[in-house]
Amino acid sequence: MNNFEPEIVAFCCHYCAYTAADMAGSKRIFYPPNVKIIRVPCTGKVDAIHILKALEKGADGVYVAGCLEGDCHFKNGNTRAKHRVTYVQKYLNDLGWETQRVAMMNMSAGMGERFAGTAREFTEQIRQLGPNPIKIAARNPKEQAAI
Amino acid sequence: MQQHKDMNDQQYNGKSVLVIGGGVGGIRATLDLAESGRNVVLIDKSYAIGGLMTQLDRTFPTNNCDLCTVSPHLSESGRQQHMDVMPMTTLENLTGGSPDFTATLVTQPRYIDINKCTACGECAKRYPDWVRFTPGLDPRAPTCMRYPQATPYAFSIDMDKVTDIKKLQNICKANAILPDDKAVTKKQSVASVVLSVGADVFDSTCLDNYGAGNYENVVTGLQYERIMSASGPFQGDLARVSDRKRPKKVAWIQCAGSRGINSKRDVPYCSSVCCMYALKEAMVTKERFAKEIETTIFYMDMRTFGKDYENYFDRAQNEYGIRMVRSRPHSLVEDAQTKNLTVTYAQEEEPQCHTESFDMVVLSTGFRIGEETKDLAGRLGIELNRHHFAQSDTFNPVQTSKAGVYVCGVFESPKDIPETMVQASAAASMAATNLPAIVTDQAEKEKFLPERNVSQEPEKIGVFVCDCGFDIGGVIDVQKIVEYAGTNPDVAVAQAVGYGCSSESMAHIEKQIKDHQLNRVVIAGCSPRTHETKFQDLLRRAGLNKYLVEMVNLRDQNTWAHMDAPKEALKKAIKLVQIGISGVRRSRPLLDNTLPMSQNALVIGGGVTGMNAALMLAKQGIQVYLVERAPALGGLARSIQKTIEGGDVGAYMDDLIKRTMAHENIQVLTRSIIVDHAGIPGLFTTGIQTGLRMTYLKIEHAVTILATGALPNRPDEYLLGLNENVMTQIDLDTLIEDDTDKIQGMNQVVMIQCAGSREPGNPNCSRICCQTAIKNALRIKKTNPDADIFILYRDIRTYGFQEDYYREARNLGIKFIRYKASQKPEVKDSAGELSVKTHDFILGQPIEIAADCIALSTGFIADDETTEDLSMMFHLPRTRDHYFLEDHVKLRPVDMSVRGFFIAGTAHSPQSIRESVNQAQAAAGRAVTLLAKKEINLGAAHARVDSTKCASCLICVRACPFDIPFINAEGYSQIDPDKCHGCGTCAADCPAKAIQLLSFEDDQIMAKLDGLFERYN
Amino acid sequence: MKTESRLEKILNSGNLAVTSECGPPRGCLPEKVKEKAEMLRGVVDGINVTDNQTAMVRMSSFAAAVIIKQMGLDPILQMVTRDRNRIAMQSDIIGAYAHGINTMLCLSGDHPKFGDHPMANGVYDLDSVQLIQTVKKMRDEGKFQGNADIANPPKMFIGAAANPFADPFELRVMRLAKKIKAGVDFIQTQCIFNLDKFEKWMEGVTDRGLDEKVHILAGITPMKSAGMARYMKNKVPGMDVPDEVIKRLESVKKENQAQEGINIAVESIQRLKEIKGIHGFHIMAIEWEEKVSEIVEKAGLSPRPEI
Amino acid sequence: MITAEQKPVTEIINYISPYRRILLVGCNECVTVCAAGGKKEVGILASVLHLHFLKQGKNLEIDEITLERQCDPEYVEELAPHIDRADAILSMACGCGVQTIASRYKEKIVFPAVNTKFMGASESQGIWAERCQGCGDCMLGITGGICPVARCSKHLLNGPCGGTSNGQCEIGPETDCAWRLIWERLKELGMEDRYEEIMEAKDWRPSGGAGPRKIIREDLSL
Repeated sequence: MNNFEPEIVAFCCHYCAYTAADMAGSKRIFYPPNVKIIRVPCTGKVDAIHILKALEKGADGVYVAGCLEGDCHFKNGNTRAKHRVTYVQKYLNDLGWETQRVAMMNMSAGMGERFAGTAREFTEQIRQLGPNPIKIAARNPKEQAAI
Repeated sequence: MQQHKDMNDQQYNGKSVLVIGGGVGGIRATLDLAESGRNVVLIDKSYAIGGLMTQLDRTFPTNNCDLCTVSPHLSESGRQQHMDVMPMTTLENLTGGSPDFTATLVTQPRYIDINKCTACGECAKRYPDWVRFTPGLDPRAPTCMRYPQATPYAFSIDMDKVTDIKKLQNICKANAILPDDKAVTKKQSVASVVLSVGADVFDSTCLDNYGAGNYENVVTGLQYERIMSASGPFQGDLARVSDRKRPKKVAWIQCAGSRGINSKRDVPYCSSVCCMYALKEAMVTKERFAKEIETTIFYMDMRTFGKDYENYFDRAQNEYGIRMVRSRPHSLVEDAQTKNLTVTYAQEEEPQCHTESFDMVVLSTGFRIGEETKDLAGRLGIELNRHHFAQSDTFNPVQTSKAGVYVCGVFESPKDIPETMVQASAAASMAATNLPAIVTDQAEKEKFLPERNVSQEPEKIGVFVCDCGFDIGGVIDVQKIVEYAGTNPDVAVAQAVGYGCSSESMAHIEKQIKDHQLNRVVIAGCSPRTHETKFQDLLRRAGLNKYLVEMVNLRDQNTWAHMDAPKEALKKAIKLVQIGISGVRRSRPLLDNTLPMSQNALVIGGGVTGMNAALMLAKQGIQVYLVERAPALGGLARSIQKTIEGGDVGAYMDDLIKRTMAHENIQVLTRSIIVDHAGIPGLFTTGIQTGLRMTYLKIEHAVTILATGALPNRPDEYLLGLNENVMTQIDLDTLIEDDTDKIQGMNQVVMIQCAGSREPGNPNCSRICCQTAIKNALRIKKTNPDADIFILYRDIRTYGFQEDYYREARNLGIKFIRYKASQKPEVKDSAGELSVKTHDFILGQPIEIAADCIALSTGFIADDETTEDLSMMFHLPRTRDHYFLEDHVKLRPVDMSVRGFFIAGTAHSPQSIRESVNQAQAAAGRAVTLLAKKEINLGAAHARVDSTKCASCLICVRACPFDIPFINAEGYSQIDPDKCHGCGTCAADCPAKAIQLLSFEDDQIMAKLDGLFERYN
Repeated sequence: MKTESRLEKILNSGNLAVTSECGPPRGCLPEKVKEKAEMLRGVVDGINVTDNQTAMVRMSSFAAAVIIKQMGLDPILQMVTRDRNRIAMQSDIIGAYAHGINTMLCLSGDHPKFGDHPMANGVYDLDSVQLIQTVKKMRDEGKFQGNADIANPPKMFIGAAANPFADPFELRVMRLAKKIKAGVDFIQTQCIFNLDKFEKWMEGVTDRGLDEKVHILAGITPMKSAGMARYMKNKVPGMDVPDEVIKRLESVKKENQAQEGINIAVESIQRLKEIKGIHGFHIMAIEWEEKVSEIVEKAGLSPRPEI
Repeated sequence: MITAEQKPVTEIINYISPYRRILLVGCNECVTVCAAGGKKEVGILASVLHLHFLKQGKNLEIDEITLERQCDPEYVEELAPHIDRADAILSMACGCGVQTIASRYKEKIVFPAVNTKFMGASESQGIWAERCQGCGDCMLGITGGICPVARCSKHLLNGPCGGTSNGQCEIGPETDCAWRLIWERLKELGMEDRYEEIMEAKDWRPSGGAGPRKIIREDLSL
């Protein structure tokens, strides 16, 4: 599985993480292009189903990025999101998947560096884990036959 | 309507309000005016607006960079059409009179075409010294200043420095460089002028006794801000200039260049802000760098007189352990090796001098009026006071000596950001009275085609890809993206559009939509955060619902961030575009639900503040209900005779009351109380019981101004109420007016400051007591020059120009004796003979003063009952000491957290009549900006409940951070769109999936995922 | 005399009664029962036979009681409502009485959670109070709980437990009153280590004159070690072991702790003898039956009166 | 309300792995309110199952349907059009729902996806606690509104037993002693004396002792 380029979805809240991503850009702080952002008003909007569907559709990793803890523009959306991420990790664990494929991140609007940093680290982490097992299965018809 | 509009046009075609100075004050005034439907021209001599605040690291009392809160969202169409921001522009002259001035404006050449410049920053990167650029802010800047190109990152070419303009032109892919740019002169017809030019922070080098300028580790407060600022010289690391090492001991020296007698280098007035900013810098130093850093502040009087500032001061001392030394060091000496600084100082408690060494010394320098400003004043023909600040009316601080010309901010008198904000809104409000609002809603409707109903049409998508010059096109091949987009069957048009946000491209896209009857649009360019509204307007103009556009962030989140990897950037771009296309398929037309807004206002409180607010609103055609619980208007000011400047309060009040009663738009309801309240911002209904019979009446109003005032404090101490010769300053004030003989009979008068203030129960400073005491002392001296007057004080807080009167009092031999809170004076009454015992620090022993009269400076105490009742009725927050708590203490000082509520006067915090008038005007002005919208836009991104799916499980009711959902009479969850904040938490939590957050519905998010992963699905 | 119970006779004679207990084995050897019971011969007036105590499966108290009865001793049949419904319990009562077992103790029993079958379902068809009622009804009215007549009803001397130390404390006297109301004849209390608290409880009891209506046997347990004391304090529900007791045991060498425990027991008995309403002692020397005689000796409770 | 919680996903997987087309049925009543088997949970479970089987390279087909109420035949009827294409039915309703489906679609195997727990009340968001055992002979009127049958771990009608410590049940400090609560309530109501009234042995017939229970309302039955 060399030259594997992870496909990563980042659900970013409008007020902090998404803005931080813009910041990173305007300050020309480079980070891996693997990360694709989907904008939400608040991470409180991101539910387990969104994260699961991303994996189901083929994401190698998914993370939710919201405001710093205690700084949520909507009071506590980011803590709600954190709990949902843990909830999904529990499922992944039961299914024997690596729980590190999903994560919760926090950053303020100003933290372009932090956005780039987390994007870099998470991408590296997923690179280590290898591709979404669903994709591997799809590639090896043999395994399919086995079932 | 039509006719009304014409009338408007005749009244003043293209007439504007001219705002001079683009600092926070100028920006606030500009926004208020534009929002209230006035055309406004904002000029600033600098090439970037933002002013002084943009150079501060963090600002008190919130200790963070709140610039994002105030930074103008100039792209919002509603405002944009009323606003013309002209950087690098100065006023040459102003002819004519109010409201028909003609201003001659000169704009210096920028050598950059603002409409083409994309602020890519290439020029500044390649030829830094040719290009002027100050983001000015800390790294939050770009997020803070969400400026579209109307006020760009503000690049400009310094032509004198440029050696080869060709080079510049070559690297500018937008070819925005204009080598032959010329200064432009423009005549502008102006109804009124707002001066917000601020002041200079003066050049401290004249303070040779502090070695300012020679000693490397002696810096001014502002320099210290820059050193701490992340965008500063040391990237936000606190370090000494001499050796880049982090200081272990930092000292602040207050009043550097202020409150001085040395006319060569000092100014006599108090700069009002230095005490607070020194405290702030010391706190931030410990907060952000190291608790261990020793911070010491040398001061004369600690002047924390603002709202809750005394608490701030206490926190600084008790929580942060900042050391306070009451002394004014006369000099500093630098150690040649260590570059450390030795401070020599004496304290009044004990005779001997101390010397102490510091790593770094900060001079708390204040404000000066610069020469440019003096010239400007000359050109405008307005008078300056003896300190060269704008002379303004006693009872109307924003009114200059010239009708139609208003002043705000530091140019009026030294003040901090909150007060500048208040005054800016006040000045804007006054300026607006000379210029009826443009009735725009009609114009708007004419501008937009009726929305096309696309519900039956199959998706017909247009994809427009910006190259944004080098910024996108230079990294990835836009054409490839266009081709890819075209492969989507339902994409009817896919084109590259250069600079999508340029006027030509916008026009082109609009035409494409119409010609091809597109019903969905994808704009692949920069961030929706900055440009979405712009393109939403474009869709409206093209007859499409504005929610049918999806923006793909190809620049900020792709080409800028992946310049190093163009190949991958292209791959990512294609995916992002696909996400956009898949997403836009699912987007539905949404209605910003709106309600007609009432045009009435409710003003609670009939004192100085309430009446001024009422009149400001009434003048602008608003129907005002002025509610006063007392039998007559007037309030506390009724019992005051004179201001410290000598203004006749009585006469002023008579006139004010007369005008209020007489105004056709004001309905005065005395003997009235508020009994119930309901509704939403813009459409409140409030129940009032009024008159002797307590008749109930219900009024409808869009806004509410709280002007309920505070109470004169009457603490139970110093024999007040037990001996007739112990009185409050208010009693004394009347006595001075009415009983000259008694005053002349007085040999010794003692005044005790902070009686009932700055102590438990009423912890904050009452702000007005020092000036009141000095005012009355001076008046006694007038009628009875031989009287000996003693003022016992803790800190004398004669901020701003009041310092003059303090000096005058000292010159007249009025004795000021300091006491400590721990060692308060004692008042004795031995057989009617009054005397005061206190400790004299200079003599170092207790003294006893016989007194014919003891005046207690009792100041204010919050009207707890009233604020409690109203805060419960209106759901408004209060401070710990029971004043109303504004939405943002610094940037929205007269706005309450509940939209439609505004606060002014002593219900906000203790303040003088003059200051109350300011807040009244400000509150009225802010109220008008809301009223001008004529309708209540409730937006579209709110949660909607499908009652057929709802299981009434209460999960949304419990999960909502704002307690909006409730189970209605039918037994289903109901979420009022007008209250919903649109976070979507309920939608995520709903176990029945009965709630969707409009414009972020689940199927839209899923569709975007599909777009990204099509390969696998 | 309501019954043939030796215990009843002793109590009515005004003597201080002494009972002890032996836990049936977790196996089938009758000798195990016999060994323990033998040690108590002539030492006590009745031997409680515990019923799957701490919810651990053991030889049924009914069977063990029969063995003891056959040794010519006086078993007190303990019965918990945890494991059997009212039908099973009543049939056991009849069966036991048929074997001459005439004294029993009605308990609700420790929750299965504590035993070796935590997955077992607790029956709790009746609670201890209702069991008392049932037994009384069988004896005095000759009727089953379901009201059918009994031919030759069993005449059981009815006992119950009381725990003065469980809370709410204020309920503890009332609860005793309730059991008396239900028809209990004698009470064996939880092991007493906190004598002050116990005395407080007894005050409540005597204030209401309850001591006139029921015979109270004070529960005594000798501690084998400081470790055991700590365990009882922390692990055993409703047990109140003051720190002084633990300290006192810790204060002596390991090898002497057992003796110290016995001393404490004896001293407690001495002190409790003085309390109005105490009609005897129930000495629970858990798996330490050999020490009972020593305690009884030292406490001056022997020899046991002949009746 | 009837409370339930989802079965371990591995158990569910074992049930359905032999099948290819699953009809996953949620219920919009109790199990929605206790966040165990509403439309949302149906979606999440479906996605989780997809994750698992796709990983095996097996593309499981799952039809997601959430009925208004699975314990009413009329609602269950709504499954008819979808039933044929399903190899097995996975129900996220309580036992009542599962059985209603089973009795209607005899030819199809039905698996429960949740464990039905108890009749409970929600203490706060996300916390539900047992309050009733449906004993069929409610005595709350004399126990101060706190049920000893459901809330005393020994169902003692004349509690508390000797195991109470610090007001908690002997089975563990996380469980309140029901009789402590009853006593406190009685005191608040000034009915302390009530406590000493003995509650007679309970007649368990209404609680199922007399076999499966039924309620028949002649006036309503057609």
